[in-house]
Amino acid sequence: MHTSISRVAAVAAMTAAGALVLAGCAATAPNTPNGAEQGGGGNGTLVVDASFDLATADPNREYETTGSIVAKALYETLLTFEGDDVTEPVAGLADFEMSEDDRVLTLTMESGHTFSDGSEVTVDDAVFSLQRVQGIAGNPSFLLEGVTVEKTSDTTLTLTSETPNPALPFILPNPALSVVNQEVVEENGGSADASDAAEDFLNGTSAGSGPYILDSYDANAEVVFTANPEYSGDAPAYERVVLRNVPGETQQLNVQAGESQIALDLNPDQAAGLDEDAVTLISGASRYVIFLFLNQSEGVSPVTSNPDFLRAVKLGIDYDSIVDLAGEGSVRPGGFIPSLFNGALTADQGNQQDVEAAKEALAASGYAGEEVQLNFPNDITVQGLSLQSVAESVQAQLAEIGVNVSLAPAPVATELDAYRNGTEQIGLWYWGPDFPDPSNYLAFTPGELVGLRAGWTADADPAVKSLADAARAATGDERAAAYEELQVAQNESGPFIPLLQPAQNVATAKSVTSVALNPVWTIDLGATK
Amino acid sequence: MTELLRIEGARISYRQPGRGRIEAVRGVDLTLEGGAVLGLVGESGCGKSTIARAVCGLVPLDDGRVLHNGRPVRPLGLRRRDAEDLRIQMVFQNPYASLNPRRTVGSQITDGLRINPDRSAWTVAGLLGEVELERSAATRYPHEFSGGQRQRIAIARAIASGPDLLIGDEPIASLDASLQARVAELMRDLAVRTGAGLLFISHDLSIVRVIADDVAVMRAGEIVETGSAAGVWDAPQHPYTQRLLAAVPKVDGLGTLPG
Amino acid sequence: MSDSTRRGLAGSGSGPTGDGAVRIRDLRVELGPRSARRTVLNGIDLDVSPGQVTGLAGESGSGKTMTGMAVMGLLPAGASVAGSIRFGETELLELSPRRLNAVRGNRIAMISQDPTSSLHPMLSIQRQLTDHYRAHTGASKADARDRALELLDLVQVPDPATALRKYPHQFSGGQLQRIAIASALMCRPTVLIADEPTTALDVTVQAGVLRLLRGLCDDLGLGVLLVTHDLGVMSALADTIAVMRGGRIVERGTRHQVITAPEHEYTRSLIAALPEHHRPADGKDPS
Amino acid sequence: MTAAMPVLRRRRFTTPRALRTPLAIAAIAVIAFWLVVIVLAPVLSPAGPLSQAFDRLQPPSAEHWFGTDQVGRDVLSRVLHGARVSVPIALMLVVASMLIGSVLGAVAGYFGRVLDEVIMRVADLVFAFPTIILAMVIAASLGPSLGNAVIAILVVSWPPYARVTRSLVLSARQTEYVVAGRLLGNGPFTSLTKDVLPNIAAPVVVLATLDVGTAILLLSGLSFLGLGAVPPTPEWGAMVGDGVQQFASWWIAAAPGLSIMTVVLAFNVLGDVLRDTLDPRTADAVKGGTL
Amino acid sequence: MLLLVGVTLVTFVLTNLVPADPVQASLGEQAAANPEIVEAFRERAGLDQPLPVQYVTFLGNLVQGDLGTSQQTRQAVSAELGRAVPATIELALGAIVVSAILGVGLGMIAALKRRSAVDQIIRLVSTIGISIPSFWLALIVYYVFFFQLRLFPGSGRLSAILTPPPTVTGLYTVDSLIAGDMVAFSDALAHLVLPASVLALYTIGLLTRFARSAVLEVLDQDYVRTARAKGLPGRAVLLGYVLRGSLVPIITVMGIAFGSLLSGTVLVENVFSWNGIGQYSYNAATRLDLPAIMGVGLVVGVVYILLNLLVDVLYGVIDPRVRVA
Repeated sequence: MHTSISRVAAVAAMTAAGALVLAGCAATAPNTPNGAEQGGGGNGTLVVDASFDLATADPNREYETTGSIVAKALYETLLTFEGDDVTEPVAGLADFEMSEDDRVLTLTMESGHTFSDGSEVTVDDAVFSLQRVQGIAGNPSFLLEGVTVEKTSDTTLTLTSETPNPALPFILPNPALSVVNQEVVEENGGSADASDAAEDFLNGTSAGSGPYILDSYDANAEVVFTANPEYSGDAPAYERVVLRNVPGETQQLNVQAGESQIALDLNPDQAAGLDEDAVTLISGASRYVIFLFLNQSEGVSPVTSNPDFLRAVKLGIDYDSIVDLAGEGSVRPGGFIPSLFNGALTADQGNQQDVEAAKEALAASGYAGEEVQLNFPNDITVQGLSLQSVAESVQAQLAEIGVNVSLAPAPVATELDAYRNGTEQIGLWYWGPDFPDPSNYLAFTPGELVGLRAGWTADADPAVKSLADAARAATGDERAAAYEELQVAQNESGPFIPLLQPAQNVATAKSVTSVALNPVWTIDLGATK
Repeated sequence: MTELLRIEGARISYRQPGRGRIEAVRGVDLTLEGGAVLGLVGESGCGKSTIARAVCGLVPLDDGRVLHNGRPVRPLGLRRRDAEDLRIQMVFQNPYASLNPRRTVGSQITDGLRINPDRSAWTVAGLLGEVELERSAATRYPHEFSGGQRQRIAIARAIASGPDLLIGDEPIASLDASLQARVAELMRDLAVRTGAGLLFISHDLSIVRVIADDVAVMRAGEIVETGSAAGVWDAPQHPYTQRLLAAVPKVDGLGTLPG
Repeated sequence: MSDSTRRGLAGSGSGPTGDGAVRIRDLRVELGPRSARRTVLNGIDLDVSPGQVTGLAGESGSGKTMTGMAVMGLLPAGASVAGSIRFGETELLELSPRRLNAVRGNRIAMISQDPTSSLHPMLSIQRQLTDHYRAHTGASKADARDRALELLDLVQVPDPATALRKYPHQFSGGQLQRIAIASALMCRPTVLIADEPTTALDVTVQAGVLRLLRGLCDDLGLGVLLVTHDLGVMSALADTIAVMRGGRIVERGTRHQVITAPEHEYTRSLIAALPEHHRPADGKDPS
Repeated sequence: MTAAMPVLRRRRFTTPRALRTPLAIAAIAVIAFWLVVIVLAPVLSPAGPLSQAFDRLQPPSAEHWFGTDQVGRDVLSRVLHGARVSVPIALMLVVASMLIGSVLGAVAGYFGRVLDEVIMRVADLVFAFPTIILAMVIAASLGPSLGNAVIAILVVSWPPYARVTRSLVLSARQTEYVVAGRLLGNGPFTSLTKDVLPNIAAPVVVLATLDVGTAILLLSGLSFLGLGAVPPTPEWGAMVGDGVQQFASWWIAAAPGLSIMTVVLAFNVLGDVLRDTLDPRTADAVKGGTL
Repeated sequence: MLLLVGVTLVTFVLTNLVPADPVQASLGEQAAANPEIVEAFRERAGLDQPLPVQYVTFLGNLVQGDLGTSQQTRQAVSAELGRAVPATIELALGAIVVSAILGVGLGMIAALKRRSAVDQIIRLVSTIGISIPSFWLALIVYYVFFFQLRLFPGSGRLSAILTPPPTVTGLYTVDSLIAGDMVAFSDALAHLVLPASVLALYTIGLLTRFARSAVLEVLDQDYVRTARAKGLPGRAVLLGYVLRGSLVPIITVMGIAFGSLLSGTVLVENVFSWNGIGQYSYNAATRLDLPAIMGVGLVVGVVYILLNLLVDVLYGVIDPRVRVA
């Protein structure tokens, strides 16, 4: 039936597209869009649509969302997480044991894992891979900063930290710390220092022990995987996976039309528009926190660095309406730590809107209607949500209390510079955790990485500073409480205003029975059925 | 005594894209006295128009000289023309292209009057009368006139500036046959009456015969014969002149084939 | 077709039979948009007979060119035509476009004023000489080429074989007009409409073309409608002359009669406008 | 200037007649409509263009003719106010690039030589880039804002004017009336202003009319890509860009897209009508350089 | 050649005017804060050199066919362009072929029926064609023809379940034909229809208008009257004389139209996830990926030059006067 309709269509298309294409449409009709439907079961092809931010297929260099998906499919890590539970690391290529002082992590290789060329994964491969991450000074190398990797026997290696590092087991599952085949990588110019030249090779051929091997790689368009016959775990459900770069709005149409089986980057509105008879929707809070900050440096803005002004803004924002804007599944975090992690605050522990109080605070600040600039990147989306809508809402809400905000969007590449150099007056950004441990969020404290971007110098807020130090030093069960306390203090006096955790909406075709999502690597293609 | 116009050994070439240089004029000598009419005849492409343009300074010479009252004519670059050179004026072939379509006839004639050394020599109305047009023509635009009328306007504009050397570059070629002789005669009369010399360029021998005192016959960039108009007409010396004259059809009603 | 195809090149004219003649009777043509309709031809009667040159004189805008176009069926779009144009037994004004196409270029041919623009600048001479010949006669490429060579020879284009391979811009104006004439004669027409055929040419070249036309007329029995404003050309070539003004024929007669003893005032003014020495001597009719 | 507006050849036209065709009238009516909107947008709009007072993503209804957008703004109000952004800016852009381009072109054409070489090589360089790619690089480099988008478009849009003006000046310079003027003692400046420019102004103005549409398309295209108008400015291209995010809420993009189309269409038709009244040859020169 | 150097120089200067630092754009949050990583990155990207040295290095590499490495994807720019350019060429060729046939055809009809209703309609439609914002049309077309009607496939150049044919030309349609893979061929062709049509609409409008005026011009020529006077059948006059005579301006416009197609691809490829030069240049520009931008500039410059060359060659083929000279 489709055939005949398509033929009619082909004739209609002729008027639009000209006689030349006629032959093509008519000829194609039988296997157009529906062909993909058969890909669902058995050994077929799985088509996954994602918005790419792919930079490399070299696992030890990647540090992007898409890169993690790719690395996770091609390689294995020493430790891993079970399903989407990131509160407890489990054994991967190796089992682990942490010393009492949280300084020495001992890893014991599990046997039976083989690379795609058939050779066994050894402790040497593991040591080489971790040292390579450090040595080539790529994006992820900070993960192992201050860590010494040593082979201690034919089956064990140790990771020794300079300072207590309780987060290390949570860091190791990061796909950037994947184990690569030392022999193959070295044959192709690889090394564990700055002279490494294996990236080109790894962009064409995988050298890992993961469920898939790399078939083709185009960082701008698509990555194709085929099943790794040497994979030691359960064979993946799909013989071939195509991971395509498709914008969110098109993903929505594709997955409904059966052109793809999984759409990863739907925003809530797109998700809401899905036909639930045709697709399955999985939504939940994502690990990203979108936040606003007001620069505390007087040099950048005398207005935003005014504590009363800061308070006015905190009180003036309608947090609930922003979360509404972001749609079903998004969550309002109580502090900068997302709801999924230890130490997170609940929404009612965070700041609340109070328009009257806000106006009073604004009056107290001596604000006289000066224009303040709100910078944000406008060419990226966070889980399909564009920061522009959030910025527009914030602008309108602050206008209510009398703050004159002008929006200054820019492509992320341009804007990052200003953001990281701490020259933005008001910034609207998001933070994706490097590893699922609250210590990652110490960056948001005075004198630290993100704190400095808001002009929050080490001596700017001694109270918060000391709470941060306490949190860093806390161990065991004390940790959660320490981080909670830190966030409450930040909410009170700090420059950061956490706004929301956007929902992660993943739509799948009905033929897909199980999707292995995880906050660290987004999706495990090998475990998707 | 210096002649009004003396051309000595003029050589002029053009660069044509893809074909290199083409020598249009190869060593031409000509003289013209004040008040006289020199007819320059020849077939298309012989170089006669090039000479006209060279006399006005519109094309540079490769070699030789063009002297106007004994003074070399300056090639027209980006600068304003020298006062001396302003006394050389030209009437162009195409009456549809030689008048500015956006300006009234009167204002264009006034352009000429402005540079006339004798400010009171003419008025716009007077000139229009001289070229047999209504006074009211002054306020109208060129497109409202026929080809013959436009050519009269162009003549009036040239005369308005009080030239001592007037050049007609095929001024009658695009007019209907019945108008050609009249316009040519008008041009000659005005030039002679104002004491100017006239260099009249045409391929139409029969008309040149009527208005020119002397004739120069040109062929392939060279002058092959000069002489009085009557003399050349009645007793052409050069074979080319003979052929040229023989080719002119006779309006005798006898069916005589020319050539 | 029978008559003209049988007649060879060298064969002398078949005389002024009615078959190859064009008879125009009371031809009226109106042009222009409905709001500004104007009559350009107002009751023209004219005959073009084989072996004869019929001259049509007049100034620009008099309608002489329009008369030729009417015969060819090439009036501008939106023209309305009344009257009769008969070619032999055929009423041209009533022919379907397809059947008109079978006549023009085949039995009635045309050459126009400027050969540099009437020949397609991008097509070879061979193509332009032979395409209509092949369309009309169904001749093979080789036969058409032979015919073209024959005609180029007839109109005295040097080295016809090379000429066929060339393009218009490689010829002088006079040569091109000869080529245009050859193209017009390819299908052995009986009538040739020559619209200002020499106006764009230099006098020496003009003389040659005039001689050629006269020869074709005499040798092939071609009937020529000569449209020109040049009384010199008219006097040299035309057998009879009709003088047009404002869409009407104001005077007609033999060549000698019209030129030496014009009756209509307008004709007289035309002749009076000639340079003095150029006017006809008082009427001595040799015949 | 009275009824007649003569051009290079024998043709003439009177303005009223040329503009009396149904299409021309329609085009003028559309432009007039938008001009009224530009003036009266605040009065006509049911809501403020920035007001987020409504429920999000409502389809068109009696209350919201064109629906509401992703942050709950009335699309109709934004479209009406959008006219105040796109149309005036496009008009100014075209006038500016016409002035820059034709002055450069006239200088290059009339004075020739080194100036000509330099100006035209630069124009070639700009030509060699597809307009939007160059505009994109510029806008991305300077950071997105309407002002920078305007600069970017200016940079890429003057060369056509320079080319057309230059070629018109070149051929006008050869015309006999210009030469005659020089023979009558006109200096270069007089010649250019009195004889050359008045006679080439018409085609350049027609080109400009046709270019208004192109300018609107470019401007909205850049905004669509996020490199032009800054939110929450109600710019049409940016609004279409918002609509892209929600295919299901087709109305967000529908009205602004249609608005762009009607305005561009109206200016193109008007330009066509003006062009048709010119000599076809001049018209070719005009269109030959539009891109 | 001068043009190419000019293009690269302009791009180079332009992209270096940017206040932003490409290092920041390419490095992650934590990494960018680590001077060692930043230093390593700068060294890899050659950004540690002074600007003029960078440019000279670029030119030097260029001469050896090396366009450098993308800062964003760390792949050879030439390799990435090698994938993106054929994709766009395929799209643009499809569009230009469609628009050449339709545009010239409609233009001729309009010219022949000058001032008739048909003429008016064609002219209006062609004007609409150049007035519709392509990015908007692309949305509509994608939504309607792919999503609602399911007539044509959506994103990309080939259905994901199919394997691209072995690369010969990089054009999927051509390559699949070469490989004899008819399934891939028809699939690739079907993917081409929507984006190429959207892209073509503008050029159809453009070409129709030009073809109309070019044909009108030629219809007035003496040689057309002569051809008709020769009694040639209407079609022979039209194709042999009229079209031939109007080809030169039409070819010129096709050259220009191809350029405008490249512009159009930026907006259209975006919607159709067509990974061609348009997408690539958008990414390069917004991510300030200097080598990639330079690469795009070069490619575009080369295409421009080749196009001019091709147009010149075609002039020669069409017009013997040009050929001889």
